Formats: sequence, C-alpha cells, structure tokens
Amino acid sequence: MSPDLTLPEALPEALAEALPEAFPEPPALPHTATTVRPYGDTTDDGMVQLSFTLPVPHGPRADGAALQLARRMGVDRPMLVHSKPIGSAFTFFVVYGPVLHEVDLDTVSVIEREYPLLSAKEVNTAIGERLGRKLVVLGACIGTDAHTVGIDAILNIKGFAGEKGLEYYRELKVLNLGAQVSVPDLVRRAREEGADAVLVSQVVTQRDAHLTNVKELAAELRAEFGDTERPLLVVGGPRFDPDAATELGVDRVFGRGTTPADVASYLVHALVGAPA
Amino acid sequence: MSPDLTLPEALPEALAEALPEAFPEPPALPHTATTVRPYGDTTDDGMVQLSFTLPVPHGPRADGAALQLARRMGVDRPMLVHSKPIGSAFTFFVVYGPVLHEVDLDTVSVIEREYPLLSAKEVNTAIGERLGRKLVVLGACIGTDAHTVGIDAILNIKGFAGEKGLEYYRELKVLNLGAQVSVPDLVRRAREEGADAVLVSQVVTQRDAHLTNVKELAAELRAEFGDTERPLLVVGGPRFDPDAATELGVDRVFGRGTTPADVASYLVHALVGAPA
Amino acid sequence: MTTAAVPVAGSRTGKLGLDPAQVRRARELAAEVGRPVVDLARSHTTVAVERATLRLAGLNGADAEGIPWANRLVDAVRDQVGLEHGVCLPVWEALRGGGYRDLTDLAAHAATRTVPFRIPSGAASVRSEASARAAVARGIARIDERRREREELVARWGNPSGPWIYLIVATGDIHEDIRQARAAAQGGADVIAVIRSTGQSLLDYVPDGATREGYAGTYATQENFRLMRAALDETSAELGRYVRLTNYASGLCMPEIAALAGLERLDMMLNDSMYGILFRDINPVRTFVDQRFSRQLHARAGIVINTGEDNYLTTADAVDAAHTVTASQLLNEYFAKEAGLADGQLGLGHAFEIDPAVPDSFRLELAHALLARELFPDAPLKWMPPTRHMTGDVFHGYLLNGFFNLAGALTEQSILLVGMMTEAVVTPFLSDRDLALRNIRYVLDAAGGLAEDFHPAPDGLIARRAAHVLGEAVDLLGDIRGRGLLDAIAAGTFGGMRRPPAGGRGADGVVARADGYRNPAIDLLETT
Amino acid sequence: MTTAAVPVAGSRTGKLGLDPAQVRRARELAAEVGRPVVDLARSHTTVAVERATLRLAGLNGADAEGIPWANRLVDAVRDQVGLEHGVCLPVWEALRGGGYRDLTDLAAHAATRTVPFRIPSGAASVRSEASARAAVARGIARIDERRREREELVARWGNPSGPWIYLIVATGDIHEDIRQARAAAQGGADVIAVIRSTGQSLLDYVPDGATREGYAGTYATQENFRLMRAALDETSAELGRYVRLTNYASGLCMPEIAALAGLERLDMMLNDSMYGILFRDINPVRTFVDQRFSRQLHARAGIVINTGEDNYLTTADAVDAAHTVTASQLLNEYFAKEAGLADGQLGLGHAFEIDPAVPDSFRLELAHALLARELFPDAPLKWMPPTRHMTGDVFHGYLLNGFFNLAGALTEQSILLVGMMTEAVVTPFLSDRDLALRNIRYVLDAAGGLAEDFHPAPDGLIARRAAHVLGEAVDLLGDIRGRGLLDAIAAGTFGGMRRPPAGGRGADGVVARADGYRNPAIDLLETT
Ligand code: B12
Ligand code: B12
Ligand SMILES: Cc1ncc(COP(=O)(O)O)c(C=O)c1O
Ligand SMILES: Cc1ncc(COP(=O)(O)O)c(C=O)c1O
Repeated sequence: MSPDLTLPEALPEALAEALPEAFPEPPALPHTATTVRPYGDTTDDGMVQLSFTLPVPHGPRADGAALQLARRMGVDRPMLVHSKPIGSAFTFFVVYGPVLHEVDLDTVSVIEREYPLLSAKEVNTAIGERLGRKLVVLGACIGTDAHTVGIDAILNIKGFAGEKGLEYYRELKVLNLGAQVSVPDLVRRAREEGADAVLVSQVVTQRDAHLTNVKELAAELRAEFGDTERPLLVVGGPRFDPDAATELGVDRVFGRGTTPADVASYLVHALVGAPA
Repeated sequence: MSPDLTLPEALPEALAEALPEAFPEPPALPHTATTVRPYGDTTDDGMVQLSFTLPVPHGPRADGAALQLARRMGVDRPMLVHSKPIGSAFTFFVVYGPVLHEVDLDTVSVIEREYPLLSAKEVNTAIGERLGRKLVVLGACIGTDAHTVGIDAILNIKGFAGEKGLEYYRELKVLNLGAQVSVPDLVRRAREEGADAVLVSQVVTQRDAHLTNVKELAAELRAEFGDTERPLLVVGGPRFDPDAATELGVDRVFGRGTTPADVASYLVHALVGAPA
Repeated sequence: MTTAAVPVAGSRTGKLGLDPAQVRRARELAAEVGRPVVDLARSHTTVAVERATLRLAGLNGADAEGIPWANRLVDAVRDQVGLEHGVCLPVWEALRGGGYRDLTDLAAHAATRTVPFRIPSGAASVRSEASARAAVARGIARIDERRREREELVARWGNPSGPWIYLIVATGDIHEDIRQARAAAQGGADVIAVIRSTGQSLLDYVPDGATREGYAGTYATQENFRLMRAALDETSAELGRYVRLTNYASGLCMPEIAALAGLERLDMMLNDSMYGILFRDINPVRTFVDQRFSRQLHARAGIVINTGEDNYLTTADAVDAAHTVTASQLLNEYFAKEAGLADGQLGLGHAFEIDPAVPDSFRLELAHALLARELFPDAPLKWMPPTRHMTGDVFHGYLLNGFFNLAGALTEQSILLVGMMTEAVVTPFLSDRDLALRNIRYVLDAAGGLAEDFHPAPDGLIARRAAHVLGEAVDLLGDIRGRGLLDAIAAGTFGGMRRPPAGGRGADGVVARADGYRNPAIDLLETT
Repeated sequence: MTTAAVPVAGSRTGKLGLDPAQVRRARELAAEVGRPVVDLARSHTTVAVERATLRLAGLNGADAEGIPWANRLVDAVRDQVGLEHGVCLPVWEALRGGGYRDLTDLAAHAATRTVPFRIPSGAASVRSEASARAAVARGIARIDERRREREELVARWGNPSGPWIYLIVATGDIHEDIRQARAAAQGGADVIAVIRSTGQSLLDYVPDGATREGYAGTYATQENFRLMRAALDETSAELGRYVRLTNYASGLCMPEIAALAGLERLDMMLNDSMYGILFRDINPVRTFVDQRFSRQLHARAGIVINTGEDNYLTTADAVDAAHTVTASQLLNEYFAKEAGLADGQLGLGHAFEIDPAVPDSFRLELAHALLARELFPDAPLKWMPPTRHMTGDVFHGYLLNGFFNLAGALTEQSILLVGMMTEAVVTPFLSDRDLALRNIRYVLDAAGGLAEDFHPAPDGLIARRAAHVLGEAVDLLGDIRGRGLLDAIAAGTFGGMRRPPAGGRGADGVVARADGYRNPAIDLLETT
C-alpha cells in the first residue's frame, strides 16, 4: 500500500468537510422558524409521495403526463417509481419527489379548541347555574345517510373513547332522531322541541352529499327561525374540513376523533358562556 | 301506503334526471381530448393521494399545516385522512383530494423510442455493413456505486427479461469494468480502448449522487476528447428522468425496465445510421 | 346446477374437532326459532310481493313521473278492494272484462282510478287465476331460461379456479360503473357487485331506466341490471371466464328486485333475513314476508344469496358478538332452505372485524372463520374484509386486507370480498380496486396450499375459541326460542339494534292474507 | 452473557423432520472446508489487523489530512522493516528507545519518516512484547468493561420480549441519523443499524470524527459510534428498554472497526466471512485473515455478529441458490466458533427474496426459513426482508413486508430486519420506518402464538423443499471440499460472483507471518 493511501474519488473532500466540525450542532432549523417543508430523510428535503390514476393508456405518453402533473403540483424532479396499466384505458402511478412549496406555520389556520375542556360536572354546573334549565340538544343523520355510529358516539350514554356521551350529562336533554332524517322533519322537530342546538352527522361524502345536505339544512333553519333565533348548528363527520364552518353556514364543524366532552364543552361555551 | 308514494328527499329529481336518458352514451371525454385530470372514481374528478411528514409536533397545528401544503400543491378541499406522530417532533399525514391541475397531453414530452427496435441480427448486419468493424462499448458503474446488476443486465450475455445482453451481439465489442470505477479511470480506458460508446449505470441517488457523478463524467469526457470526437455517452438507472439528457450533458438516458435490444438499437441509430 | 362450482369445504373439515351433538342442537334450535316466523310469512303478503308478481307477469316500465306501473296498479287495487286476496284475482278479472290492451294499459287506466276492481268468485275466480297463472308462468319460464343460459355460459367459459374474488363498484353512475367493472374483471375479479345508492332501500318502488345519479352507489333498476350484465358478458367472452354480477335484494322492494335479478340473469344477490330490520329500520314482518318470496325466486333462478351477518360487527364488537353471527347464520340457513335454496346457494356472510389492537386478533379471526367453514361445509361462505377498523392509514389498511385475504385462504372461504385500502375514506377508486386485486392475487398464489400446513393446536387458542363461540350461539338460540325471534330483535340481540315488531318503515305495506288469497307465482315456485 | 437473551428456537424444533445424520454430515463438511482457510488466517497478518492492534493499545485520532495515526504508523513500519513480525515488536522497541511521549507522538514522527524502526531480538524482543502486551491489554480491558456495562444496562432496562426488531438509518449525516434513530426507537425498534456510506468499505482507513457527508449511509467512525450509542443510551433510559446499536465490521478495515465497536459498546456487527470478497471485490485472503481477528474481538466484546448470506439472493435466484445460503451459514458458523464466538452470538443471515410471482412463494420462504431455524436452533438468526423484488409499487411492498414479518413469526426468527416499502426507491424516509414498525407490530401481535398452529404437512411441500435444500447444500460442501473454498469462490459459487484468490482490493495489505510474528492482541484474545 502506498504511504499516502489510495482513496476512492470524492471522499477526501467529504471527510475534510466533516472533520473540522468535531461535534457539530444539530441541523439548523429551516430558514425561518415558522416555515417548514416536508421531511423525507433530511431537514427541508421536501420529499412527498403521491399516487393517482390518469385516463391514458399505459406507456411513455402516460408516464410523461404523470411527470407533468407532479411538476404542476410543485414537485421538483419527480421520480416516477411505478406505472401500471389498469384495464386498457387507465394508468396508475406512484411518484416521489421534493415539493418546492413551503408551509408558513404563522398563516396556518388552526382550529384549536378556543374554549376550555370541561368535565361533565363543570358542564352541568355551568348550565344549571347560568341557564337555569336543561339545554335541549337534537341530533340526527340527515339526508339518506344512515351512518349513526358517529352521532351515537357523541350522544348515547355509551359514548366514545372511554368518555360517556351527552345523554349522561344531567343538564342536557338529548333527542337522537337517528338515521335518514329529512331536512324538513328535522327543522320541524327543532321547533317542536325548542332545541338549543342541532347536532348533525354526515358520513357519506361521495358527490359532496355532506356539503349539499348541510348547506340545505343551514338555509332551512335560517328560513324557519331567522338568523338570531335559530338553534346553534353543529355538524360532524370524519371527512369534514374543520375549517369550513363559515362556508357551510354552520356554527362549528367537528371532525375525526371528536369526543363527547369536546362537544359538551363547546355547547357551554357557545350557549351558556364561560364558567365562573 | 299513500297512493302517490312517500319518497325520501332528493331522490325524485335525481331519478327524473336519469330517466330521459334511457341508454345514454358513455361519459364524455374531458373538455378537450388532449387535456386530462386524474381519475378517482369518475371522469375528471381529479382525485389524488398524497403522503408526507412535517417537522411539526402532532396536533391541530400540524394538521392545519398539512392541509395548507396540500392546497399549495393544488388540491382543492383536501381531506386529511390520517395524521400520526412520529417521535415527538414529526407528524406523518395521508391526504386525499381533487387536484385542480390538468395535464395537457399535447405538451407532454414523451421519450418514445425515436428509432426502430432491431433484432440482434439486424444490429450485427447494420454494423458489419456500414461500420466495417466492431463497435466498441465500454460499461461501468461510476463513483462509489457498486450496483452492477443493472449494467450487467444490459451488457452480460445473460441479459434481461429474456433478452440476451450486448455481449451476445457478434459485432459489438463489450468491456464491462464493473463497480466503483472512478471517472478518471473510465476516461483513460475510453481512450485506450477507442470506445465508440460509454455506458454508465448509476443506482444510488441519495443526495443526487447520480447527477453529480454523471455531470462530472460528461465534463471530463468533453475535456479529454473535445465535443465532436468524444464517444457517445449513455447513462442508465432506475431513478433517472429519461428527459434529463440535455441537462446532464449526455446523449441518452435509459430508465427502469430498459432492455438490451433498446440499447443496441439506439447505438446503431446514433452511431451507424438507420439500416438499409 | 351452476352454483355447485362455488368452492366449498366439502369433506375437508374437522380441524376444530367440533362436538357433533352440539352442532345438531344448534340446527334444531334454529329451526324451532324460525318456524313461527315462516308461518307469519305464509299468512301475510306485502305490496312488494304483489308488485313482484305483476312484474313476473310482464308489467314493466313507469309513468312519466317515474313511478312504476307495478306500483300504480297495486296501489289502485289496494285502494279499492284491498290486497288480502292478492293482486292477481282482481287484476286478471279486470283484464278479462275490460278491453285493456295489456297489463300496462290496465295500470295506466288504474292510475287514473277509472278501473273498477273486484274480487271474483266461483268460476270467474278460477278463470282469472288461470289467466294470471299463465302470465306469471311466462315470467318464471324466462327466469328458467336465463338460468340455463348461465349454465351454458359457465360451461363454455368456465369457473374461477380458486375462491371467487368479489369486488364492489359504487360510483352512482351506471356508465362509470361499467368502465370500472370491466377494468376490475380484466384485473382478475370473478364477481362484480354494484352497490346501491344510499337512499334506495327505503324507496317503496324500483326506479326505472338507466341511472347516473346515485350517492355512493347506483340505483338497482332493471335497465341497469341489463346494461351491466351485457357489459360483463362481453368482458367474460373477452377473458374466457364467466364474470358474475351481484346486486341487493334487500330493502322495501326485496321481492321485486329478486324477480328482476332472475329476469336479467344476475348471479348472486345480497339477501338477508334481518338486515333491513336492523340496519334500515324496516318493519320486521314486512321483511320476513318479503324475504321468503325473494328467496323462493332466488332458488328458482339459481342465484347464490349472500347474507349480511358481517354488518353486525360494524356496530357490535367482533369478539363479544361473534356468536350472534353464528346464530344468525343458522337462522339464515333455516329460512333459506325452507324457501327452497340448496346448500350450494347459501353464501352465508361473516367478516374480519376484530380490532387489530386485540392481542392474537388474527388467530381469533381464524377461529371464527374456521367455525363458519366447519358448521356449513357445503355452503359457499362469503368472507367480508375489515371495514370498521380501517383508518386513513391506507398503508396499514392494505396490510390488514392482506391478512384478511390470508385468513380467507387458510380457512378456505368460498367468496372473498376484496377489501379496499381507502375503506375509511371514500367509496373505492379505480386504482384501489386494482391494488386490492393485486393484493389478493399475491396472497392466494404465495400461500398456495398453506391451508394444508395449518392445524390449530388441539385445545389451543383457536379450537377453544371456536367451541366457545358455538356454545354461546347455542345458548343464544335457546334463549330466543323461549321469547321468540321478533322479541329478541326488539331487545337488540343482533348488531345492538332494537327494532320492535310493529315499528319500522313499510309496515303499512303488510297485509294479512284472506282465506281466498291467491298468488300463482308462489304456487308455481312451490310446486314446479 | 447478555446475548443469551436473543430469542432462539432452543428445543422448539423438529417440525421438518430433518435427517440428523445429514445435519451432522453438513457440519463435518463445513469444518473440512473451513480448516485450511483458518490455517491461512493463522499464518498471515494484514495492515488492518496491525492497525487494529495499535488502536487497542490506544492509538486514536488522525493527522491534519484526516489520515489516522494508526495508518501512518503501520505504513512507516511496513516501509522500513515490513510487517512479517507484526507491528508491535518494532513499535514498542522504538517507543522504549526513543523518548516519544506516547504512541501518537511516535506515529507523528514516524509519518515524517524520522523514526528508525527495527525488529528487536532476544531480551529486547521479550521486553518490547511485554510492553505492547500491557498496552493492548488496557484496550481489551476496556472492551471487557463495556461488555459488563452492557450487561448491567440490559439487566436494568430489560430485553425486548419477542424477536428483536431491527431498523436501518442511512441519511449520511450522523445528526439526522440520531434524530431518526431516536424516533425509530420510540416507535418500537429494538436494534438500530447505521448503514455506511457507499464508499467506506473500500477505504483502507477508518475516518475520524463526527461526519455529515455520507452517500446513502454514514461513515463508521469512532466518534459517530460514540455519539449514536450515547443518544441511544439516553433513549433507552427514557423508554426503559435497552436499544441496541449495530454497524459494519466489513470492508478493508474490518478488524479496526471491530475494535472500535468493542470500545464504544456497539451491540451487534455485520460481519461475514465472504461478503467483502463477493460484493466489494476485496482480496479473499485479506478478508479471511481480517475476519478471524475481527471475530475474536467480537467474541470478547459480547457482540452478536450478523452474517451476509441474504446478499447472495440479491444477485442469484432465491430458489436456485437457496442451498448456497445454507452452505455459507455452515461455513460462517464454523469460522465463528473457531474464532471463539458462542452459539448465542451467531446472527446467521438469510432472507425473504423469492420472486413473489413464483407459485407457493410464501410456503417456499417458510421452508427455507424453517430449515435455517432447525439447523441452528441456538443461533439468533437474522431474517432479512425482501429487497430485490420490491418495486415502486409501495403498497404491494408494504404487503410483501407484512408477509415477510409473518414468515419471521411463524418460523421464530430471532432478529427481524424490518423492510421498507420504499426499498426500490430511496433509502428509508423517517415515515417509512415508522410505517414499517407499525407493520411488524401488527403482524407480531395479531399472529401471536400462531407458530403453534403451523405444522408443515409431513412430506408436504415445505418438508420436501427443506430436505432438498439441505441435500443440495451437503452436495455443494462436498464439492467445495474437493476443490478448496478459494477455488469455489473463484468459480462463482456464491452470489454468482467470481473472485480469484489473488485478485481484489487490499491484496497488497496481506503479509505472510514470519516465525517471529508477535501479536499480543491475538494472544490475549486466545488465552484470556
Ligand atoms: C359502520 C359502517 C356502516 C354501517 C353503518 C351502521 C350504522 N348504524 O351506522 C353499515 C354496514 C350499515 C354501512 C352501510 C353503508 N355504508 Co358504511 N361504513 C361504515 C364504516 C365501516 C364505519 C363508520 C363508523 O361507524 N365509524 C366510527 C364512528 C365513531 O366514526 P365517525 O362516523 O367518523 O364519527 C366520529 C367523528 O367523525 C365525529 N362525528 C361524526 N358525526 C358527528 C356529528 C356531530 C354532531 C359531532 C359533533 C361529531 C360527529 O365524532 C365521532 C366520534 O369521534 C365506514 C368505513 C370506515 N372505516 O370509516 C363505512 C363508510 C362510511 N360507508 C360508506 C358507504 C358508502 C356505505 C353505504 C352507502 C354503501 C352502500 N351503498 O350500500 C351503505 C349504506 C348506508 C347509508 N344509507 O348511509 C362509505 C362512505 C364513502 C364516502 N365517503 O362517501 C364508507 C367510508 C366506506 C367506503 N369507503 O365505501 N356502513
Ligand atoms: C441488489 C441490490 C444491492 C446489491 C448489489 C449487488 C450488485 N452486484 O449489484 C448489494 C446487496 C450489494 C447492495 C448494496 C447496497 N445497496 Co443496494 N440495492 C439492491 C436492490 C435490492 C436491487 C437493485 C437491482 O439489482 N435491480 C435490478 C436491476 C436489473 O435494475 P436496475 O438497476 O434498475 O437496472 C435496469 C434499468 O435501470 C436500466 N439500467 C441500469 N443501469 C443502466 C445503465 C445503462 C447504460 C443502461 C442503458 C441501462 C441501465 O437497465 C436495467 C435493466 O432494465 C435495490 C432495491 C431495489 N429493489 O431496487 C437496492 C438499492 C439500489 N441499494 C441501495 C443502497 C443504498 C445500497 C447500499 C449503498 C447500502 C449501504 N449503505 O450499505 C449498499 C452499498 C452498495 C454501493 N456501494 O453502491 C439503495 C439506493 C438508494 C438510492 N436511491 O439512493 C436501494 C434503492 C435500496 C434502498 N432503498 O435503500 N445493493
Ligand atoms: C344483506 C344486505 N342488504 C343490503 C345491504 C346494503 O344496503 P342497502 O340496502 O341500503 O343498499 C347490505 C350491506 O352490506 C347487506 O349486507
Ligand atoms: C456482511 C455485510 N457487510 C457489509 C455490508 C454493507 O456494505 P458496505 O461494507 O459497503 O458498507 C453488508 C450489506 O448488507 C453486509 O451484509
């Protein structure tokens, strides 16, 4: 072996770079503390994974189309790692690559709970003391949606994730109308029962059924009660964007993993005011 | 039952719409024949699937950030369907949603084979008749890359996907230098052997090793031979963008699933000219 | 019969060492529980049964508002003379008398309330019944013909070699469904199920014509059946493999849809004795009456039914409620056989729904699946993939579906409904279906004959669990025998849903049969 | 010893009914094939062995150019007096004579070629050897200490309960590696392997200091070892579970890295008798000499080695070449035991690499995996996930990895290297690793004691396949015994790679030992 060692290409520089920094600091944060990019295996590498189908027969043209789409989505140097024909008219793709976009954490709209999480006791006390009567809650799945498990999880005593449902709260009067309730029926019942809040679940989202149904309900409630007199309108379901309340014309949207206490606390906050 | 039937909400209109069209045509193509959008379960619904990690602790803020990123990528109404902490500093997401971008098939750059696919016999005949000597092909994995299976698949007799490799072609003289060949060594051997074509494989892509190595080789070959005298430079590997030849300074880029015949036919096309 | 080709366990049972006396006891109890319900079915009719009878006699189509003529006619008859005697006597009596061109013409007039209906008696009654019988017999002959056609096509193109791979399409648009069904068949699906729009089961009529406007499913209509069957015949020919078609004989129009399925050569039908009661809040008596007639039609048509026990596990816990699945399978078996279905037509349902966080969940699934296999060795069991514990983690979902497929292979299930990784997200994308097919293909091919190497340790977790579940099912059936099935349903025994006998939709469509009730369709189905 | 806690099969074998005479024959042949190679190792030294010895004696660090002092010193000695007598005699002779502050000081002078080296004889030789021995003994004592430390920590924090879950980090930057390793441990990993940069195995020196510039892996340096071990100790304390650390004693610096691993309390090391030859074109003799010394160090340090048979199946077909894996495992076992490793330290490698398109591929995998399990019942086998047949279809890859995990559970493998769904795409993302952990957790928990229900049918596909592979391995070893291992390697027997004995890198670093060769490290390792 020669005294000055034979080194493979490109290594000495790499090492030289590494050497001075005997015990370097952990990697620097992205250039501003509030801007982040996706993390594949290195800070700020921007790596994302993407899959989709194009209605184009399998072949180089389809591959080129997939790469073009990825680039339009902001993926720099997309790697087309999988492309498979589906039948004769479609191709399915998997793409990896670094996305150029950043997320500005400061402008992220966060639906953090804007109210304190209360225990059942606190909820009961607040209603008892400040409302002086039971709060009436009317629940239903509207339209042709028959997925009651979500609304039941919120309303039924049995509850969800170890928490009892709203029926368990002494100061709440809960009426669960169940599945496939039509909008007119629900509005009528809200009137009859003098509901303080209407809680509606929508699970089927195909063709935006959930959005259509909820907007219709919001409009009918307004038409029936006027905007100031109407009951609070709360919608929930796994595929709602929690940010969409205004767009839908409702007061609050709850998404995946909501617990009964989240909802009870919100009702107190919105209808009764903060506890003493 | 009442004579006029009680119909659930929203159905009669839907049905009414459906009725006139007793036997309608298959769905129309997207608005121009050359523009397509991703296909989830309906033409032009634009649905894509996306996953990535953000260096943000799990929680509503992280979820909001993920939705922001999806929107920046052009996903309208992104559905955040999964968000899971990884350690304490990261969150992993799965997002579905319709992407607003379209792909214009007319502007897709397609690296279709721009030359005819020849049989071994045709290749041999073309070289024999028009070059009058063997074509010299030099192959290697450069840099510290030791993944020889890909270049072996192209060069070794054993070949790939049932096709014999270039060694099998009577009129090709193939020299396979194997793994971890340094750029200077390869340039020297190209000179010594009078190579007509240099075939280089790069499989490791982390930190863009493949791009760096190939650009270095292209520059050195030009420096050594001048641009007109230099051997044809062909690179291959599973993660190359076949479209990147110009950017890399090489003559042709081969990607996933290349077969020996693809390469032999290209060599004839580029170095010998089309067969009679 | 064609259904014999569905892979069943036959003699390959006995891994669990079930107690034969216990198995016998379970069946006896199921019969005792079911018998009074059959009596109920035999002593009532429903608007849907009567409409189905008219459809067999050739009454198709709908008026300009989309209301089917069958509804128009039955409603008119009911208004005037009630349905206690069945729709046939008054209808053919009117037809014989009135100079109407045909049934449709009669229905159109009836809709304007200009037809005077009456219940004939004596010779008139005999003649009306004979005409009705002749008309209905043509419909049944047509069903027989479609069945023979299926047998020929299967003989020509052959059956799948392994378990039948069953896939759902659910776009809401029959034409997108067809595109997707074709792609699925090309990708390896053996059975295509067209899911129905969310609202259809509560419609008290069958929509008419081709439809493109369903939510999360496509309306079941005769024309949609026809279009899809034709498309699949084309694809079957292309592939040299008979691709089966399934839909739902369920909801308020169960018997009518069963009739249409027979007429349009559908091959399997979702048809459960209790699903509508539990999950659609349909009146229990209505359901049991409709069910019996629809099953008689399925029996005739050579259609394999699929029962819906899997659904219980979407609302009840799959471990706690495992025995309710077994008990319900035994009941479904009893009702099915009473209606004339053969073992080879009993696609009893069960599912892979144990919370994956439960330790040994996969072994417990194997125990449940093997119990069903060994209790019903000759039935083409239908094995349903995980749904409830699927999440937005589509990668994990893909894995879970792979283990579902493996459990299916190890316990030799007959019909594998293939799970979609997007179960918790959206109705399946085209690509989900293709990936799912690749998943099951890998599992079936890679596992090959692995069932041969799978031998639950005697007295191990699997054998103990299976014996325990069977014991619980026997206890439950014993309890139900005491109180009656309707009462048990009211108490929330199945799927945790409480449904009182008098409640539920469609109750007003139930009619107690009079002594002079006549239904030539039932007669023909029971006697020819 | 701590390694005893690696789960092994112990007495739970015998599912395959292997012929004991055949098994005995296989081991005898392996010994006959290996013996001449051990003789070769005992009669040569290499620059790397000598450098490792100096490192044990405390020679750390590098000069301003990054060239380690160990290299500087060995090269200088070799230039002047050759290495036939080992580096110790001339070095300690010079140290004793020359007024150098310490080894480093001597190395610095030697680098400027100002130190006159000579081979001492007689009493001088005895004295030099004794000083060298004392210095080296301190290094070995340090290794012993680190081993005891590991035993204490494991006793305090405990071992994983099931198989050890083994995960790779490979960012090239030790600090990113640390972030990712911590997240992986928090997610459930029991063993973290830091993959090395593409180029390192061909470096004839060990880089110095913390590094952030590797390609597809991070340089193995003493400082990187220290940083990662410290980080994992912190995480272990946090989790109350001892998280192990692995690296590669492989390539041109195999023995030095083994020494550093012992000194920095690494827990397992990739160390194979032939990997460097086959996959890095390193000279065969160099490899065998380096290997023996590195294994003696591992034995002392209580480190579990992992052999590299899985790699054969990345270039050769996993079915055709299955017996080459078995033969190589038997050879690795022989070499390892000869070097002093206990059964509990033999992490023999094998892999799930059969083309998933092969019918019954999963059953064949089970046959191969069970064969290894039953041939080496007391070894902590290391089961490697699919790589070659992974594609860009990451969904399918995730499923395949699940079946790999299941095969591991069913055949009770000890160390499960967890596959990444992006195997065909990139070195793992943080999220790939987390998903992979979720995959294996599901499989292990859901399958639970399923191995209890897995009984390959006697004379079924699995048993026949295992017997066949063992038979082929015996034949192969018989053939190799005839021609010699070096010749067999030259002929491309393993992984299809042809490597002649005189070829390959690092050949010039091999030196035949003279009669007076002294290496106190080897003496100490063999005698204390
Ligand atoms: C159980 C189930 C059923 C059961 C429903 C039983 C019942 N009584 O609810 C049965 C088997 C009957 C069923 C049938 C159908 N289903 Co379904 N079903 C599911 C399944 C497996 C689980 C849903 C569930 O129970 N989740 C558990 C609950 C607790 O979660 P959740 O609903 O998200 O509720 C939580 C939050 O969202 C929130 N929340 C929900 N609602 C509300 C309301 C308020 C006010 C608040 C504050 C909070 C809140 O709080 C809850 C607790 O955290 C899902 C797939 C899946 N894994 O998600 C499909 C799924 C929902 N079903 C689907 C479909 C299409 C159907 C059918 C329409 C199919 C068909 N055409 O036949 C039928 C018909 C049903 C109908 N008419 O609506 C689709 C919907 C697709 C879409 N996005 O549009 C899904 C996603 C499956 C799929 N991928 O195809 N289904
Ligand atoms: C086999 C293999 C190995 C073998 C290589 C044996 C050998 N002699 O080649 C061994 C086990 C030694 C190995 C080691 C390592 N590997 Co490796 N290995 C693979 C594996 C499993 C398969 C690659 C392969 O053989 N593909 C089959 C061939 C036929 O396909 P191909 O290369 O794409 O070639 C085709 C085309 O691309 C094209 N083509 C390729 N080259 C050329 C050239 C020309 C001129 C033309 C025309 C066409 C052409 O034609 C071929 C036929 O169609 C991949 C994972 C995977 N499944 O892809 C990882 C992979 C390539 N390895 C990887 C890594 C990181 C390593 C290591 C560096 C890990 C480490 N740090 O220890 C080591 C070190 C190797 C080194 N110094 O380079 C990474 C690379 C990550 C990245 N993208 O940067 C991968 C992707 C795995 C991973 N996800 O981590 N590896
Ligand atoms: C037996 C049965 N019928 C019907 C359905 C579907 O519901 P619907 O009747 O609302 O279409 C299911 C759902 O899986 C079922 O199992
Ligand atoms: C035994 C052994 N050594 C080393 C390596 C890694 O290669 P390198 O030595 O290039 O880091 C492997 C790869 O899997 C291996 O199995």
